[in-house]
Amino acid sequence: MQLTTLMLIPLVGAIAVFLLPAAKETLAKQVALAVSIVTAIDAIRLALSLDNSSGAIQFVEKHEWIPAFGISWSLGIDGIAGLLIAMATILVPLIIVAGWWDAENSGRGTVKGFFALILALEVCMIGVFAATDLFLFYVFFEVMLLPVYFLIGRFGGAQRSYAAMKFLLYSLVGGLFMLASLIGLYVVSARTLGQGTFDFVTLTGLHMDAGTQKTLFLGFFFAFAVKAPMVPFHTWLPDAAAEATPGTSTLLVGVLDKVGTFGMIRYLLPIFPDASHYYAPIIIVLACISIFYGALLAIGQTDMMRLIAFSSVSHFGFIVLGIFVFSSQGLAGSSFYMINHGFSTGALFLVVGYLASRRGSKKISDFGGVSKVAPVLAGVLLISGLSSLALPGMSSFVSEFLVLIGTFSENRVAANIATVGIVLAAFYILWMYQRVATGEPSEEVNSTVSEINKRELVAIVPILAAIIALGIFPQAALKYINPAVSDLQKYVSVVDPTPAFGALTEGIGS
Amino acid sequence: MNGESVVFWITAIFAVVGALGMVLSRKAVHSALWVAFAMVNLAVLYFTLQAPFLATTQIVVYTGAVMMLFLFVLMIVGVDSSDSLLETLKGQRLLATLFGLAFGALLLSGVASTIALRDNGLDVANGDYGGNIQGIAHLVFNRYLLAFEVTSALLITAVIGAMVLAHRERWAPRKTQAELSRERTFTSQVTPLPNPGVLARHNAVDTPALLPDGTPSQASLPKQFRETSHEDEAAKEVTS
Amino acid sequence: MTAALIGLPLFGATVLLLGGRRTNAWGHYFAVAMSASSFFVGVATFMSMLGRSAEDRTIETHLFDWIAVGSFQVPFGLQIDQLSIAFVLLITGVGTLIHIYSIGYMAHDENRRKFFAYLNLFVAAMLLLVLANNYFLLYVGWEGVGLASYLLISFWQHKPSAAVAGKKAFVVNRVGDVGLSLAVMLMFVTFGTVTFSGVSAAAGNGDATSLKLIGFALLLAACGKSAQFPLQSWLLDAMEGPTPVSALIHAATMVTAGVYLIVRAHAIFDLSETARTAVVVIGAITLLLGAFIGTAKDDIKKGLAGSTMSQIGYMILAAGLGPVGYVFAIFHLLTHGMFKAGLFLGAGSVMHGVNDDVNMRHYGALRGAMKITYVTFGLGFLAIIGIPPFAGFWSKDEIIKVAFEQNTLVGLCTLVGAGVTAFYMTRMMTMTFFGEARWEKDVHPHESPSTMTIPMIILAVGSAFGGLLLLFVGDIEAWLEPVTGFATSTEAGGMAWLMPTTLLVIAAGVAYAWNTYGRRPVPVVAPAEVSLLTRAARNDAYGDAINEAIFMRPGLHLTRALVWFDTKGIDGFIGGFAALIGGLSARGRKLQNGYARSYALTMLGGAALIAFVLYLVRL
Amino acid sequence: MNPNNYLILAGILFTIGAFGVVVRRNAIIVFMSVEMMLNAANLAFATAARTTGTLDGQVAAFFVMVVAAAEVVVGLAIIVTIFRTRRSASIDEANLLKY
Repeated sequence: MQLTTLMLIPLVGAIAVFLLPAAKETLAKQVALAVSIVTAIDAIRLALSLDNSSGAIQFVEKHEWIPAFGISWSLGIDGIAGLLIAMATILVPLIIVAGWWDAENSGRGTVKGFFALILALEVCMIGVFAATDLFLFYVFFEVMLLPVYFLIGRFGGAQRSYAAMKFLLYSLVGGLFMLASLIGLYVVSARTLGQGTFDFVTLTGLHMDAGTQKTLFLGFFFAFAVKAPMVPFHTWLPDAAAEATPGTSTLLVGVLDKVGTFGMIRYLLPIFPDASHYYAPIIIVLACISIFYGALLAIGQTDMMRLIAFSSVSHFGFIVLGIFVFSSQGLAGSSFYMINHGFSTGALFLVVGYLASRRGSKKISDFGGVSKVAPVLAGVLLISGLSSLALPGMSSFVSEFLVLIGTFSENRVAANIATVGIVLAAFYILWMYQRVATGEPSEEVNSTVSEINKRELVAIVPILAAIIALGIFPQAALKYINPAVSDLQKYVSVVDPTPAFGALTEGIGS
Repeated sequence: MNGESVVFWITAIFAVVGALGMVLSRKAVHSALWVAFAMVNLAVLYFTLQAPFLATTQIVVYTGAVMMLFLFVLMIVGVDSSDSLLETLKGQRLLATLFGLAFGALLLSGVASTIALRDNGLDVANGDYGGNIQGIAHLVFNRYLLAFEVTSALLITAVIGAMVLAHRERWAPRKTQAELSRERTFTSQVTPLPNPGVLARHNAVDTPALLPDGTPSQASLPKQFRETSHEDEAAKEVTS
Repeated sequence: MTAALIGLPLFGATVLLLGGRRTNAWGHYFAVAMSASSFFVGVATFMSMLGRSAEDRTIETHLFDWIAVGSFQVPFGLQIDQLSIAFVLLITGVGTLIHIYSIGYMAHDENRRKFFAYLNLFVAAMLLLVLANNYFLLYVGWEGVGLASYLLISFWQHKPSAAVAGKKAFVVNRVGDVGLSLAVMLMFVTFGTVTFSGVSAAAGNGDATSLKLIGFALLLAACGKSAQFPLQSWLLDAMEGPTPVSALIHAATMVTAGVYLIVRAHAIFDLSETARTAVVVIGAITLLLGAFIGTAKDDIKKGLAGSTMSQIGYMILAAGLGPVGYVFAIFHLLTHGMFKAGLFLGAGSVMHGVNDDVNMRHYGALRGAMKITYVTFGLGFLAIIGIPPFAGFWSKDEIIKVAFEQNTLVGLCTLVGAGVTAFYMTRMMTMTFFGEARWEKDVHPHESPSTMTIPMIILAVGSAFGGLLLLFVGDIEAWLEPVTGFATSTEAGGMAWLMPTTLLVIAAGVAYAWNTYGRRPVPVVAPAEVSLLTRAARNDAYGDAINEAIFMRPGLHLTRALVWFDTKGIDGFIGGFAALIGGLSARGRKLQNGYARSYALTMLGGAALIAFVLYLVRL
Repeated sequence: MNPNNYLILAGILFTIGAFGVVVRRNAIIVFMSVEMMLNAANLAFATAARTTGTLDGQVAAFFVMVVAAAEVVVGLAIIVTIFRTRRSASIDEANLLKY
């Protein structure tokens, strides 16, 4: 019941906040913050109490929901899901603090509505990572769209309805394909096992012929690729991220999009091992294209939010690449990358949000010389940026390199291509920093951009601390990921290649 | 060629002629008569199909009741512009012909291409309970009892529905004769309105009376037919 | 012990950066203290190392398991051996001196605290680079120094040129980092380990192709960090940073990391002739290119930067010569660290005295006004051009000798380089300290404060006697031998003609420069009518122009095209699809014309269609 | 006598009825066409009864008649109502059911 309880906390919180009188805005914020903090603590407690010697799904609970179709309310987490939940729940209180005035500033909608939606989104985020029933996963996958739709469409910027609609349509189309595959999977399971099921663990043992696998795989993959987002299904992301409030963008890119890559790692590999192998070369090519395309597009952006969104497209390329090379480093790197990317992109979105809220613009050209008027703010921007470009010492470096090295041992060409991507990352981040923070501040920047305040600092410092701490002690997270990864490798029947000319007798290397 | 065949071919041709007549007649009244004709022929066919009850009902209900109802309504509604055979929707008639022919052809080829149906005849079935009517009664009051009972609800509903629809609510108290005469006196027309059809070519209710100078008088028409009927005349001229 | 070396400056940086304005008052002293204590720890380590036999001098420290995924096991481990300690002493020693120098140099900068924090950060990162016991941890230091270099080059962020230069340095370095990444990946795939000891032990098992590829990748990394051809362009721009930064990072320490890397990975290069040849070629090209650029620069710092490139070219070349050269590469690295730092500090002192003017054409006859600077700079000058018995003579002469032994062509390159070095350094010396005064009226040249001169004096002493000390007292060849291996030249006595020839070439260079710049007045404005060669040298041999033409401009066009493609192509396709559906719907809506007969017609059509399908199916 | 002939006749009548529905504008004639289609169906039912030798087809036809009677009552009432407000029995006049 632990996971259900974890979901109930924000759910009750969301309802409570929603039922508050509209006038009590401060109370709504405080309640939301308190609830999210409690959730985060509980989630961290759960993640830490995971047994890291086993890759099995833990904290399993199962209640019948629609027995006629073998659908159940079944939850459970392994190391990867546990860490993702922890990451998501840590981000929520921080974005609540960072977006303390976002609802008022948007000038639309009620304050309590904003915070209730965030908490509702948190429920869905936990649910989507914790579900071990594919149908339940699908339900959360789709329900999750609604809070985001309203968060963007109601509290977003000038183009909000366009962005919200685009986001919704893309996701729904993707989800539709997944639903089709899901039903197909159910039918196949009914034919094979005699009784249809959506249970993840049962489905992993399902023996499907290659043709069926390939077909069903595509439906799931399309949904996840839209969600993740991979080129060419990415165009909704820049719009959505640029129009949403920074907090929403953080959750959207930092957590929601992870559902795509999480879905690949959790469902595609174990359920469709043959198809995964079959499609891996194509997906690797797509991932490499994403890495490059996202990075080049990021260089060409004039809007900071869009720039970050495109950088994320590039990063998601790395994550997908790591998943589909199937090596332990690649898989662990990708899993770890999901967490790090949540933090680093979150930090970037928040700090850019701080800048935008001061200057009233997200255009890079409207800035310049920020480091002179607000050195700490500029410093925070730089650290967030460095984390995004995977500077060693930051957690994203560890994950990025793990992906690269995992790729290299399986596919040298892809690794070489992806490695060049890190140069582009340095370029777009530092170029943005150069144009935003350096130089002489203009009149407008001088008058509008003030130093970062305490509240904003409180929201962003924990993220940066987590980035650096995980960069120095990545093993703290990797030890939970490793067992899950070795289980995954069993599903896809892959063994890491042994070094070509290792000096194993030396016993060196640990 | 046995007797049944003879009857069939004659009545079948008549029925088709009746149906075509219905579709092609300009006037609704003619159509109604054509329909009645076709239905009578169908009733004959029912006899040949060993369905005397249906045949009787056909004549009583359809040709008797339903078609009379049609005629009554026609009398209320009168002759109308919609009687015109001028097509107003673009492509409607062409497509209708096309689809109709296609549909008919497919239907007929479907029927024709089936192997000849076995003619079991109804002698046995009719004989089971001592006759066609008894047989039907047996079915209606046993197997189809529920459906039959539900029909009663349908009929009641239909009756009430028709009453509600046809009923006109009186919003103001009925005017007294004094009020009416006062009204008449204080408006321009003191004398009774002219009757329709006076001095005109025919005396239908929608034909305006001609005034002494030969112009048609709209005032002679019932309210429903004013103005529009004038255009109808023009439309008719165009059609013919 | 080893961890404290890194920890102290890192702690300093953390305190100063997090402490904020509160630490403004004492921050710079704190930073100096941290750097100095690190130096003392280094000295203590060195002493204890001296007390042990050559085989036992390596100390490995395993701090914790850093990354362990599958067979990829990377410890957070440090290793201090003879090679590392040499670097540690250079980094912390020169680093501390430059910290002290900066107290005076940056006295009037409002962000002095930040400057010292970055310097400390740099020292920590550089120490991590040389103390790591595996290539992956080395990578952390490698990029760490890149970050510090970025922060310090663009320290005066309000100057757009500085900001651009910092970014350029970082990005170009990243290109080199790609090489290091690939090298680490190749090592892991080939040998299954990335520790120094593991790779060295397994190198013998590797096949030629893998070794060659690893060698190339390492060379690419070295090219990035050490500003070697073709990644040299960032170093000249890096002179936008404050002069102490140029002295410490872009002359004495960070840029030599490439040499360290190659020497550290000698096990790979020993076994791959091809990779070594590539290293030599790159070294030779850069050595000549840097010297060539140095001849035409009027900016004193850029002149020195060209010289740095050239000198590192020497080191890389020496490292590429294999076991006979490693020791001399490191030897030259150490002496160069001293005299080049001294030269840069001298240049900084000169700039300090003439209102931060960097153009040598505005100097002249400064020897009277700035005596200490003159003398210390002069000692550095003598050291770099290779006049015996100053430091540069010993190290450079050895390299030239070894080069001639290996290959006459390479030897000739080094010899020509020595001559050109003599030329441009003499040019710099004369333009700055001799001739007639060419400075503006409002400039009043004066000597720098003692915080600046003392480090200069110490470094000048090092430039003068460092070579002697290292070679004869320290016996560097024997000291480094356990780490790098050392092969004495086969024909030791056969090169007796070489030293006099070298000296002759150097003298020729000095004489030509003196003839051109010492005896004739130097125009205040650089003459425009110059040969193509001079123009090329002034433009950094068109390195930037080439980068611009090959990468930047096509890259920007590509980016712009892609942005267009994304909005108009992909999004346009999706948007067009949506518009198409919308348009069709609008058309389709018209079918709902309200006429019941029309609907009936549709039904009839539908019925016909169904009948048709049924008909087909039945057939 | 081949029962197929009856079915063919029913088909012809049905098609004529459908054609009438589509091409005639007078609501009453449209109604008559509908009746014609119902009758065609009834004929088919009666034929089916004879070919199968059971009376169920006739019962079905009987129910059709009942329903048709009810339908006619309501339908004509509607026509009358529409006529009152629009002064026309043309079904083209009642074209509010559109985009």
